[in-house]
Amino acid sequence: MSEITELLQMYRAMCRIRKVEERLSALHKAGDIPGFIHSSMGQESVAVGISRYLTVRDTIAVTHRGHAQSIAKGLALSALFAELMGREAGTCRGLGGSMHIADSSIGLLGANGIVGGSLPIAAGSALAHKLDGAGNLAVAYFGDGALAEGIFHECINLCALWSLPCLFLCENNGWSEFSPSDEQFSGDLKKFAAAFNVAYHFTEGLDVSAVTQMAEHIIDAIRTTSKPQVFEVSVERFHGHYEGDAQAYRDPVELAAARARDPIAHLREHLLAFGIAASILAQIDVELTVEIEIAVNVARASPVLSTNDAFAMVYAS
Amino acid sequence: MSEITELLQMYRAMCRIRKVEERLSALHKAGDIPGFIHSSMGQESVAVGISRYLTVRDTIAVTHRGHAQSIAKGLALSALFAELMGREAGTCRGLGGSMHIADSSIGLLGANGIVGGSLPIAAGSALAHKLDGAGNLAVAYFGDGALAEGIFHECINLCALWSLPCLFLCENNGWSEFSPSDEQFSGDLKKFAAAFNVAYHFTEGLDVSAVTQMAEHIIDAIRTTSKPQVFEVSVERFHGHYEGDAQAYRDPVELAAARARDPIAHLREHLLAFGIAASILAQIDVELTVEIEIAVNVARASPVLSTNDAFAMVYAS
Amino acid sequence: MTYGEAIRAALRDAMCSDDHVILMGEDIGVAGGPFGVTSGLLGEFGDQRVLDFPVSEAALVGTAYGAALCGYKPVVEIMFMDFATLAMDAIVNQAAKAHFMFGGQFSVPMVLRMAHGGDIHLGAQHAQCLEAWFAHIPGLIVVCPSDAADAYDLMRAAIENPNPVVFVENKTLYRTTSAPRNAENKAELGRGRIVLSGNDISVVTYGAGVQWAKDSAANLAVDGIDIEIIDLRTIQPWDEALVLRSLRKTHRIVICHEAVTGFGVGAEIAARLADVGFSDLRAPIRRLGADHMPAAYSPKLESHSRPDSEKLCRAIKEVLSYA
Amino acid sequence: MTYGEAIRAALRDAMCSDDHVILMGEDIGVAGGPFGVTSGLLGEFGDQRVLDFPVSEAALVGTAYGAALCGYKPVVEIMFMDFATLAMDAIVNQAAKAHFMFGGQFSVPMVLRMAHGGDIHLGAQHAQCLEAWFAHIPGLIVVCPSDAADAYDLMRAAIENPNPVVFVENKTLYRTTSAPRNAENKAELGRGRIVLSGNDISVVTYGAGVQWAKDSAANLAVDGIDIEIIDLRTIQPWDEALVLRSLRKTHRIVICHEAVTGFGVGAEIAARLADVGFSDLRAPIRRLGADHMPAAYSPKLESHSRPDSEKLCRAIKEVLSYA
Ligand SMILES: Cc1ncc(C[n+]2csc(CCOP(=O)(O)OP(=O)(O)O)c2C)c(N)n1
Ligand SMILES: Cc1ncc(C[n+]2csc(CCOP(=O)(O)OP(=O)(O)O)c2C)c(N)n1
Ligand SMILES: [Mg+2]
Ligand SMILES: [Mg+2]
Repeated sequence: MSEITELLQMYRAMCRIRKVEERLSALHKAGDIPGFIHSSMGQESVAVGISRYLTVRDTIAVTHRGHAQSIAKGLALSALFAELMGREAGTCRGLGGSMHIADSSIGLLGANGIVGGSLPIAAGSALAHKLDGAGNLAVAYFGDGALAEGIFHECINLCALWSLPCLFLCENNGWSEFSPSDEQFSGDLKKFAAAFNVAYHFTEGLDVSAVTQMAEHIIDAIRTTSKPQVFEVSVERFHGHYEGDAQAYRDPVELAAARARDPIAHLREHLLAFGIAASILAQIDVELTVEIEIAVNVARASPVLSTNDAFAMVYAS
Repeated sequence: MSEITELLQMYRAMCRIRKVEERLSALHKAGDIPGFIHSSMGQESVAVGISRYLTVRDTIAVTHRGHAQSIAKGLALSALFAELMGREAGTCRGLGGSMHIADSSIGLLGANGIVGGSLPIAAGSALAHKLDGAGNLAVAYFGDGALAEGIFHECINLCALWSLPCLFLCENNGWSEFSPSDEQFSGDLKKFAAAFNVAYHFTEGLDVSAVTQMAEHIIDAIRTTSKPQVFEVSVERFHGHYEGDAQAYRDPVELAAARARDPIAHLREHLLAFGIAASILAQIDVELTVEIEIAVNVARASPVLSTNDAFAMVYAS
Repeated sequence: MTYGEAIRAALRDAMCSDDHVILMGEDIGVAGGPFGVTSGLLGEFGDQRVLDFPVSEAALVGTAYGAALCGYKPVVEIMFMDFATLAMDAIVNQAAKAHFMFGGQFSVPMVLRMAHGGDIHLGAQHAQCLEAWFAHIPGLIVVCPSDAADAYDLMRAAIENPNPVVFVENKTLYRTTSAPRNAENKAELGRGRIVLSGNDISVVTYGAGVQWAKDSAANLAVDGIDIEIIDLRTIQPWDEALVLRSLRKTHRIVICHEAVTGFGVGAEIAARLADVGFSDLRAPIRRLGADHMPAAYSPKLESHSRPDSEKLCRAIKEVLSYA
Repeated sequence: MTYGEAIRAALRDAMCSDDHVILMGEDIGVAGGPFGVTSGLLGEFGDQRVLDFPVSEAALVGTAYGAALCGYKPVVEIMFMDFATLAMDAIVNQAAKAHFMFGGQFSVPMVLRMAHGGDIHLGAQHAQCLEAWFAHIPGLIVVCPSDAADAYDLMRAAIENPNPVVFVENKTLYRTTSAPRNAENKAELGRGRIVLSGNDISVVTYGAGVQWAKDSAANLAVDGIDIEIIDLRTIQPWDEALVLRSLRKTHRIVICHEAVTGFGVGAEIAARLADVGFSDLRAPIRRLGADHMPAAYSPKLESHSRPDSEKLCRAIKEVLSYA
C-alpha cells in the first residue's frame, strides 16, 4: 500500500470520528442524547494510529472519552448512535450509553465511567492473552487524569512483574475535567515507566503519521516480547470536558491555539500539499455524511428495550 | 553529647525493643496474647534511628509490624503490654491490640491492619502540619509489601504535588508475608521517587549509626523544605511474618545469614571494640528486664474493659 | 435558597466560625464541583482551606482522615456516591473504627459528602444509592436531607459532630428550594420529622422520597386517604421512636426510598418495626425502592425501575386494602 | 473432610474439568493462603493457573474481571473480607454491572472468596461480615456455606455460574468436618436447606449461625421446644419460598447471623416476611446479630458482642413467650 493511500485511509478514519462527534454534539444539543457525552474531537489521531495495528482478537478497554477509541476499533456507527440514543439497537441495547460502550465482537471490553477503570480490565485481558498464548495484546486507554489513581500503579507493576502484553496508552489532553494536569500529577510518566523497567514512548498527536509509526513499532514489540509498554500522546480536547462545557475556565487565546492543533487539519494540509485534489477530500466528506445519516436513521428507528428484557439482563444465565 | 553516649543510648533503645519483643513472643506462646503479633526483631535500628529526630509533635502512622516504631516514639511499655493482653490499661483500652496501637499523647496515629494503611494517614497528618505551619512532620512507616498498593502511588503524588512534610519510611525486610519482595514489586523505589522529584535515600539497617545520620539529614531537610522524602532501609525479619511462623519457606542457610545481620549484635561489637565494658551492657540488660517485668505486671493487673464501656466507645460524643 | 446553595451556605458559615474546617475534593475549587455546591468558596477561603484534589479517591478520604486525627475538620466531596467504592478502606476500616479501636483517644470529625441517585441518565456507575452500606457500619453516622432547610441544618450538625458523617445529597434535589425552618423544627442528627400529619398510614422515607410522598398525599387526599409522612433525615441512627409513635397511630407502614429495595435502608426499618412494632401492625409492611437492577442508561428504562409517586400511591392503597 | 479441604477439593476438581478456571490471590501459592485453602494447588497446577498476586487488591479483582471478560473463570481469594473494601469498584461498579450494562454481551464468571467473621482476635479490621453490602448490589450472587459438604457443592456451583459470585467463608468453620450430602440435598445456588425440622419456631441463619442454631436446638429440646432450622446457604438470591413455607408452619421466626444486626442480611429477611409473610406471623420477628460495634480486640469483649447459642436460645424463648 502506498504511503498516500495509507494517509488517505487515516484521513478518512479521523474524519469519520470527527463527523460522528459533530453529529453526536448536535444530537445532544437537540436533546436526542441523554446524560453526558465526552467528545474525543481533537484526539482522533491516537485511536486511529493505534487501531491500524490491532486485530479483532486484540482487546481494548476504553475511557469515558471513548468514542474515537471504539470507532477506530470497529464499532458499527448505527450501534453507537443507537446506544447513545438509548435504543435497543445499541451495542449495549441502550443499557450502557456513552460511558459504557462495549462490543464483544470486536474486542471492545467497555468504556468506563470510572477514571482509571480501563486499566485493570486491560491488564486482566492481557493476562488472558498471555495464558492463551496466541500473541494477542490488550490496550488500556486512559487519560492523564488517571495517572493519579492508585490503580494505575498497581497495573503497571503487575504487567511489568508478569510480562503481560498490555499497552498503556495515555491520551494526555492536559486536563482532568476542569483542572490542568500539572495540578494533579507531579510525576514524570517517562521516569515512572522507567522505574518499572517499562519502555516509554511519546509523540505529539497532531501528526497522525507519527502516532502510527510509533504505534506499529510499539505494538510489534509488545507482541514479540509480551512486555507492557507505555505510550503517551499529547492531544487537545476541543470540546471541553463534556458536551456543553463552555470551557470558561480556559484562557481563550490558549484555547484557540489548542484548537489550531488539529490532527485532521494538519493531515489535510499535508495531503493537499502532496497534490491530493480537494475534491477527493470533499468526496470523503460526502461519503461519511451519508454513512452517518444512515446510521442515525437506523438508530432512530430502533425502539427502547422492554422493561422485562432489561430486567432479565441483570444476571447472565 | 559524646558519640559514645549516643551510641549507648541507641543500644539501650534497641535492646529495649528487642527485649519487649522477646517478652511478647513468650507471652504469645504462653497464650497471654491473643491473635497475631508481628515482631520487629531485626528491624529495631530503623525506628530508633528515626525517632531520635522526632519531637512529640511530629506524628507517625505505623504498620502491623509496629511495636518498634511505637516504642521508639515513646509508647509506655505498660500501655503496650496491657493493650496486647487486651486489658483496660492498654493504650487503646484493649480494643485495638497489636495491629491498632495508637497513642494520641505521643503523636502515634495508629498501627494498621491494612497494608499501606499508614500512608494516607501520615500524608493527611502532613497536610495538617503544613496548614498548622509549626514545622512538624509526619512519618509514614510502611513495608516493602505496601509498594504494590495503589495508595502508595496516590500518597507520593499528593505529597510531592503539595509539598507536604511527610517522610516515607520503607522498612524493606525483603518479604511480604510468605512471598519475597521481588515477586511482588517490579519497580525500583529510587527511580520511582525520582519520577515524582522526591528525594530518595537508602541505607542498610544493620548499622544504626548510618540510619541515624541519614535520618537526621532527611528530617532536617523535610522540616526546612516541607517536601516529602523517601527513605528505604534494608532490614531482616528474624521471627517470620508473625509469631509462630516457622519460616519453613525460607532456605535455612539464607535465614541464618539474615539473622546474623543483627543491628544490636553489630552495635554491641562496636561498643565492645570501642572499649565499653561488657558489664555496662549487662547492666543495661538488667535494667531493661526490670522495666519490662514491671510493665508486664502492671498490664496483668489490669482488668478487661467493661462491655458497657466498650459499647460506649463506638461513637465519640 | 436551593438545596445546593444551602449546603454551600452551611459550609461557608462553618468555615467562618471554625478555621479548622477545610474542604477537600476533586474539582471543588475553580469548578465548584459537578453540581456547583462549592463554587465561590475557593475565592473566599483560599487554597489552604479549599483543597482541590487529584483524581485519587482512596488518598482523598485517607488523608482527610489523617487530617481529622490531627484536629482538622475536613468536609470531603466524593463527586458521585459510586466513587466511594474507591475509598471504602479509608471510610470503613479506618475512619469508622478509629474512635473505638483506639480506645477513645482520637475522634474523627469528618464529613463525607456524596451525591446519590439517578434520573440524570449517566448509566449504572453514576446513579447508585449505597447509604445502606454505610448505615451497616458501626462508627458511621449517615444523613440525607430532603430539602434545603434540612440540608443547611444537617450540614452544620454534621460538621459539628465528632464522628465521621456520610452526608448523602440527592442529585434531583440540588435545584429545589425550601423555606428556612423554625427553631423547633431544625434538623438534628438522629431526629426525623413529621412532614405531614395523617391518620391512615405512615410513609417513612428520606431524600427524594419525601417529594414523592408529598405528591402522593395530594393524590390520595382526593380519595379521602390521609397519609402521615416521616422524613428520617438521619439514616444511622434513625429515629425509631418517631416512627413507632406514628405506627401506633396509623398501624400501617410503607417505606420508600430511591435505593434498590433489597437489603436497602427500608429493610432495617421494616425489620425493626416487625419486631418492636409488631403488636401495632395491622397490615403487611410494604417497601418501595428501585428494582433489583443497575441503573439503565435509557431514560425510559431507568425511570421504570425507580420509585415514583404513582408507584407509591399504589403501594399505599395496597396496604390499606389489606384486611 | 474439613470445610477448608472441601473448598480446596472443589477448586481442584473444577480446575481439572475446566482449564479456564484459574486462581488468583495473595500468598495463595506456596503459602496456600492464610487458612491453607489453596495449599498444594500451585504444585499441582503450576503458576499459570495459580497466580500469586502482589498486595494490590484493586488490581487483583480488577484484572480477574478483565480475564473473566476474556473467557477465563478466575476464583479470587481476598484474604479477609475486610480487604474487599480496597476492591469495591471492581466488584460493584464493574463486575456486578457488566452483563447488564453491556446489554448481555459479556458475562463475568468470577468467584470472589472472602473469609468473614471474628473469634480469632485480630481486631476490628480483620473480623467484619459485610455480606449485606454485596447482597444489595444487583448483578452479584452471594453465598455462604455452613459446612464442608455445602462448601464443596456451592463452590462448584459458583464456579459454574456465569455471574460474579461472592463466596463467603467463615473463619471458625475452616476446620469443621461434615459428611457428604446425598444427591437431593446437594447445595445449589439460591436454594436453602432445612437443617432440622421442627414446629414451634423457625430459625433462619447461615454460616456460623447454623452451628449456634443446632446447639440451641439441643438445649431447647430439654424444655420441649422444637425448632426448625433453615440454612439459607445463598444470601442473594435467598430462598424465600422455603422460609415462607417454614413460617407457615411455625408462625414464628428468629433470624441469626454473625454480622452486625443493623442493616444486615437479617433485615432483608425480616422485611420480606413482614410483607409477604405477614398474615402467617404470630409474634414479632426477632433478629440476632452482632452488636453495633466494631470487633474488639480483647477476646472477652469481642465475644460479648457476638451472637452465640445462649443468646439465640434467649431470643427464641422471648419470641415464643409472645402472646
Ligand atoms: C473514580 C472517578 N473519579 C472521578 C470521576 C469524575 N471524572 C470524570 S472524567 C474526570 C477527569 C478525567 O481526566 P482524564 O483521565 O485526563 O480524561 P479526559 O477527560 O481528559 O479524557 C473525572 C475526575 C470519575 N468519573 N471517576
Ligand atoms: C490490604 C491488605 N492486604 C493484605 C493483607 C495481608 N497482609 C498482612 S501483612 C502483609 C505483608 C506485608 O508486607 P510488608 O508491607 O513488607 O510488611 P512486613 O510484614 O514485611 O513488615 C500482607 C499481605 C493486609 N493486612 N492488608
Ligand atoms: Mg485529560
Ligand atoms: Mg516486608
